[in-house]
Amino acid sequence: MKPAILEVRNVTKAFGGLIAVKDVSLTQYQGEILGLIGPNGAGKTTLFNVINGVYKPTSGEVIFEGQKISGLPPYEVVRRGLARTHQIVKPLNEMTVLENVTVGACFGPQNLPLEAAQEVAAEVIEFTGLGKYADVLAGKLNIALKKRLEVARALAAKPRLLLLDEVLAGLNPSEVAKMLDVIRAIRDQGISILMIEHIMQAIMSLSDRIVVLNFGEKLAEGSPDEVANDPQVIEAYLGDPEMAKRILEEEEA
Amino acid sequence: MKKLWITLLLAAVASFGLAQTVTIGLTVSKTGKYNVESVNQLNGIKLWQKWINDQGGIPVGDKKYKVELKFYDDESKAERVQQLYSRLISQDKVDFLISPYSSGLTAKAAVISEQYGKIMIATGAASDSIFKLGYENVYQIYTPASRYLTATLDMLKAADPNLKKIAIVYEDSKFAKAVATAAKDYAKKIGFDVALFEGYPPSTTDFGPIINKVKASGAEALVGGGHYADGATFARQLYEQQATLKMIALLVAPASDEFAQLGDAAFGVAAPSQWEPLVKYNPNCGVTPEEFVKMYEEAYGKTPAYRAAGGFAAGLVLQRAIMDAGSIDADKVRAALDKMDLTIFFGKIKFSTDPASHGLQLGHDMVQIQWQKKDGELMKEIVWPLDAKTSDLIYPIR
Amino acid sequence: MKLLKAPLFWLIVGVTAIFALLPLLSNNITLRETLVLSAIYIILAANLNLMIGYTGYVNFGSIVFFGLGGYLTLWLVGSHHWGLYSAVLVAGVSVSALAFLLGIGILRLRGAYFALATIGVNEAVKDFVSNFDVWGGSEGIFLPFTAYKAMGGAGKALWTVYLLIVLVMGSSLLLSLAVRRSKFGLGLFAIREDEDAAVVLGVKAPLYKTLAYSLSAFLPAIAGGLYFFKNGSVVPEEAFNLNLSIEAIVMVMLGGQGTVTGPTIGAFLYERLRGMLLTIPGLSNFHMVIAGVLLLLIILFAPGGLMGWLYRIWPRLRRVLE
Amino acid sequence: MIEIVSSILDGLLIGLVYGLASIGLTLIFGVMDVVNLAHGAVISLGMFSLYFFFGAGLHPYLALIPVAIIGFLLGVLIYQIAVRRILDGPPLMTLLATFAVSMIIVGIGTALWSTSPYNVNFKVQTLNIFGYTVTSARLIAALAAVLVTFMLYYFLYRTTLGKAVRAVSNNREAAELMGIPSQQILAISFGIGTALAMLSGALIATLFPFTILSGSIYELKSFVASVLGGLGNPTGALFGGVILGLIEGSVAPFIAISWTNVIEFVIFVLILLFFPTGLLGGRK
Repeated sequence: MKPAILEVRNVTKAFGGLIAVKDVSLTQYQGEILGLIGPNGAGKTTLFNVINGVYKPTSGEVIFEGQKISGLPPYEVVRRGLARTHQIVKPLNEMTVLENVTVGACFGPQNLPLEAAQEVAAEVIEFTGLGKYADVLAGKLNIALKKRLEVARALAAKPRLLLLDEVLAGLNPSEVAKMLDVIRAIRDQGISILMIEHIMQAIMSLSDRIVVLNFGEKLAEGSPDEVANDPQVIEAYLGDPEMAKRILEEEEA
Repeated sequence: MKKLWITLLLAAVASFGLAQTVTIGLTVSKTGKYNVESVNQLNGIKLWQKWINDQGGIPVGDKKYKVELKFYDDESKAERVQQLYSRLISQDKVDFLISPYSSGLTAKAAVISEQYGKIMIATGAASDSIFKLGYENVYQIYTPASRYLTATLDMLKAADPNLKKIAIVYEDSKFAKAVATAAKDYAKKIGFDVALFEGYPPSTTDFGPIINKVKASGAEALVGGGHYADGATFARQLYEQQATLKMIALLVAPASDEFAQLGDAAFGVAAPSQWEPLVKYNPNCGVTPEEFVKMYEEAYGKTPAYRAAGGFAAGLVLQRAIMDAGSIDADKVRAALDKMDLTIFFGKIKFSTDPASHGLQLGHDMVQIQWQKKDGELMKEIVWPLDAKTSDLIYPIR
Repeated sequence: MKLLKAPLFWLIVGVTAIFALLPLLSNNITLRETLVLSAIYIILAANLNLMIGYTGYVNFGSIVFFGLGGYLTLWLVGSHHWGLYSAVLVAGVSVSALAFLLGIGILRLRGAYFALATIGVNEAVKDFVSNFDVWGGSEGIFLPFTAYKAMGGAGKALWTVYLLIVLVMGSSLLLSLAVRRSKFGLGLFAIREDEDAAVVLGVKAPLYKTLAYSLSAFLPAIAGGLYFFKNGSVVPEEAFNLNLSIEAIVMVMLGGQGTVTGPTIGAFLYERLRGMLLTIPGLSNFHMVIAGVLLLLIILFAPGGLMGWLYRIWPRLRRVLE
Repeated sequence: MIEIVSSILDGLLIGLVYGLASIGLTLIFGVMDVVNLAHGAVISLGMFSLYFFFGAGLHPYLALIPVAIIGFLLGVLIYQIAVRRILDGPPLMTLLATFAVSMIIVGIGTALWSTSPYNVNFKVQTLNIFGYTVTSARLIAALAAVLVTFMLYYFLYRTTLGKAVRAVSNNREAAELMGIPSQQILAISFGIGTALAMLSGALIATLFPFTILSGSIYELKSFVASVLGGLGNPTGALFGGVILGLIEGSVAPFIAISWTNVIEFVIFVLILLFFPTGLLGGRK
């Protein structure tokens, strides 16, 4: 087994009386794609926010490459080699696509000077298929391109671990297919990926392992097959009618 | 043809010789916060110009210099003043300068006038500090701030030798603070106990906290104030909140005619004033106060306030210095100003020649006015100095 | 230096040279005194733009730097007999350091809260200085005439000060250009667009904002020192005039926030416009109203200001004028 | 001792008027996240409206009614012209737009009425309560401030329209889904906020002389009071105003008056830094 790149140890995050994440532990190994699934409100995005430093955990800790990163601000976490995308896209609207991606390259772990960062950004833009939009203002892109921009920005930091938060949501099938190609290509570069996804087919086919969260707690963990057949998981999703419907639809397809 | 040219040239030279002019430059706050005061001052200066030009101009030897005025609007703004005084000197080539209204603007103008060695008569500027910076060409007409309230305190001492505790409450602005600080020193010197010495912010409208402190201090008389708005409000609230004081003397506000609008709250309030239309000075030069008031009323249809008188006085002093010097040469005029010791309709004029305070006004004194009632009408009366008074001081007032 | 290849760099050098040479060669002091006001406005607007336009934080109290610079300079020159050059430098550095410390505190606030805090800071400093007797309290500081004599007489001193102000103006514009083209600037733009996203991308927002705030204090403080030295005196109401602060915002908005050339053009236009309105009889009382209507129209219909509008109809211009 | 008590009493009374002034500011912020920089200019307009109604022969306290109506209409107008279009833009835009409105109002006011002080001259009685001197105008102004606040509360919590205002304030999108016409509610809220500012200006005019610029002093005090009580929280604003008045009243006997402003602004900045939601807790 490869060494762990990320360890989440007994992390709890509470907002006042509301406990969003409760005593969650998980381990991600180098080079793998780890899927994080769960019904709406299960605490997936909150967990991402704890991992990359947007929130401080109420208790527990996050270890990245053997060093504790919980409690560090997000910009320190990126500099250690852990980048992320947002579920709700956050493009820097009045800046061009190239400038957006350059920000990622500039302030990542390599701390590149501006010109070197621009070169890296140009490469990443080509890699993610945004080449012809380089000089377009980010605010003018459609949603699919904005999602891809999120990925490109995070990737430009040359991270060793990438957190992807629902990069497929809201895309049409052909856009989904393109994005899946991008994600596979990223993995092929040796970058570990931790991803939240609702599109079951996609996450089942991509992930090496899957962790399931429900009501802030870890419900199950294992290979896609194990998880898909776990009665607890099915029950949890059945509690979420919308999700259950989605699973059914995908199975029909 | 050649002959004609020579004739024309001679004619031109001759006419030039006959109609010599001296140009005086200044800025006026036609807009902005000093608008009213500054325009009054300009009216006084213009009246002087008309008066002297009607006599053919300023007599210098056997020639006469017509007076020409050159002025611009400074918008009551410091940043305009330096721009415009530079223009007056370098582009309009004026011979002499008169200051803008207010100490603040005058200080800015002085930096410019001084670099060119141009003489500037400062009127409407009562600050002492401008004259302690080592300037050599600025001459002050007004009684400086340091002596604004000293005569008021003398008057109080004369009215009630037993009174001890006084309060000095001033607007925390440049002018009023300078006046109050000097008044405090003088009060102690002549034996008063300054029970409260305190400033209030210039925008104050609620004097409640201050009045509470005045009451708490046990002071029996109050001197201070600042400008018109705060002074009028202060007087009104002193009355409303029943502060029992034997004398109240405030800067600026009571000296203005609008102060009568306060009604009962105005009664008994005293003020130092640079000049009043009723003063009885015996000038040894120029016009008498009565003549000035009459001329002014004919020209503008209203009684002149002290700012207008200060404007006329500035012109008169300059005129006299040019006459004494027998020339418009700056060095000679400066020497004449340094030597000057006059009484004009505005009062005494004598400048400091000490290098540490050159140009500071030493001769001129404040008169004291008090709002009194004649047949139920509020009237402004001169109560001090005794030889200039129009009525006796009412004391105590409450 | 890549900067030297930018056409705008040479444009800035050229404009600065024109400001310096035009009155100098014609020995026209009136022109000098007119241009000095434009230069001061440009300095205030250009540096304010580092906060408003580049970082997206509305500083309503930027004038506090200008005023403090003036006070420190006049105090050092007047009471401690320092030379002007060392005094303005020390004033610039100290005010900048002070802004850094202050920034650590108030830059934790965002949006309207930050804007309100900057008003509070300016008013607190003004009221404090009005009571601070070391600086003359409400009477302010008056410079003895000997201070000018030390620089070869007032005539020469005022020329020197003018050229220095023009130099500070040129430096302000170059600073705007350099920051815009730097990694630091990129980080600031990211903060302006979305601070949370910027932080996640690795921008050290707390440090960057504070540095921008501190940087935007440096040149205005020096300019304040020079300007009040030229005036010969400084009093609280002139030094910490909140209106001038807000006029500076109007200039930035008029020209186009976030651009390099915009605030300069805005400042110049505003100064001219104000002067024009004041000289038209009947309008002189309404210049505030007209400025207000102008500001409102810009905000409602052209939030990018003049340059933003020009760049939209002629995008190539952005490459040249930035 | 008696001076300290009367100083604190004065502070309390004037604090209630500050409170009324800041409720208008905080209401608008609470409902639409707009810091209304035209607040001070509107307060000045309230002062002048009272002056002219009084000049026309109306009793000053009766004149409060037309002043409030004018204030409401003016507020709706300001909202429609200057605020509506940019409500969803960056906060800078609404700050600057309301500031532009302030420049326009103050500019017109200066041109019409100059910056010289005006006075509403009516007979004021001086009351002696247990040896403390209080003018009747101060007492009435404070009582009027409390009364208006109660009326506002009745409106917000007991009327349908008021409940709609609170719904839009909590969550505009949700309110729209429930069929509440949010644009109208926003306009009405801006109108009420402006009316409250005009009313406080009118009450201040019964106490002190004023100029077109006077409003800015009370605008700054409103900021301080609102922030003390938590921006967006009307009860907090009244409370903040009283605290502010009490600070002014209670420090006055012990330090030079000119330091009060320094203390106020330092408190203001400190509260913003350490209690950004105010002492009572803000809306969020």
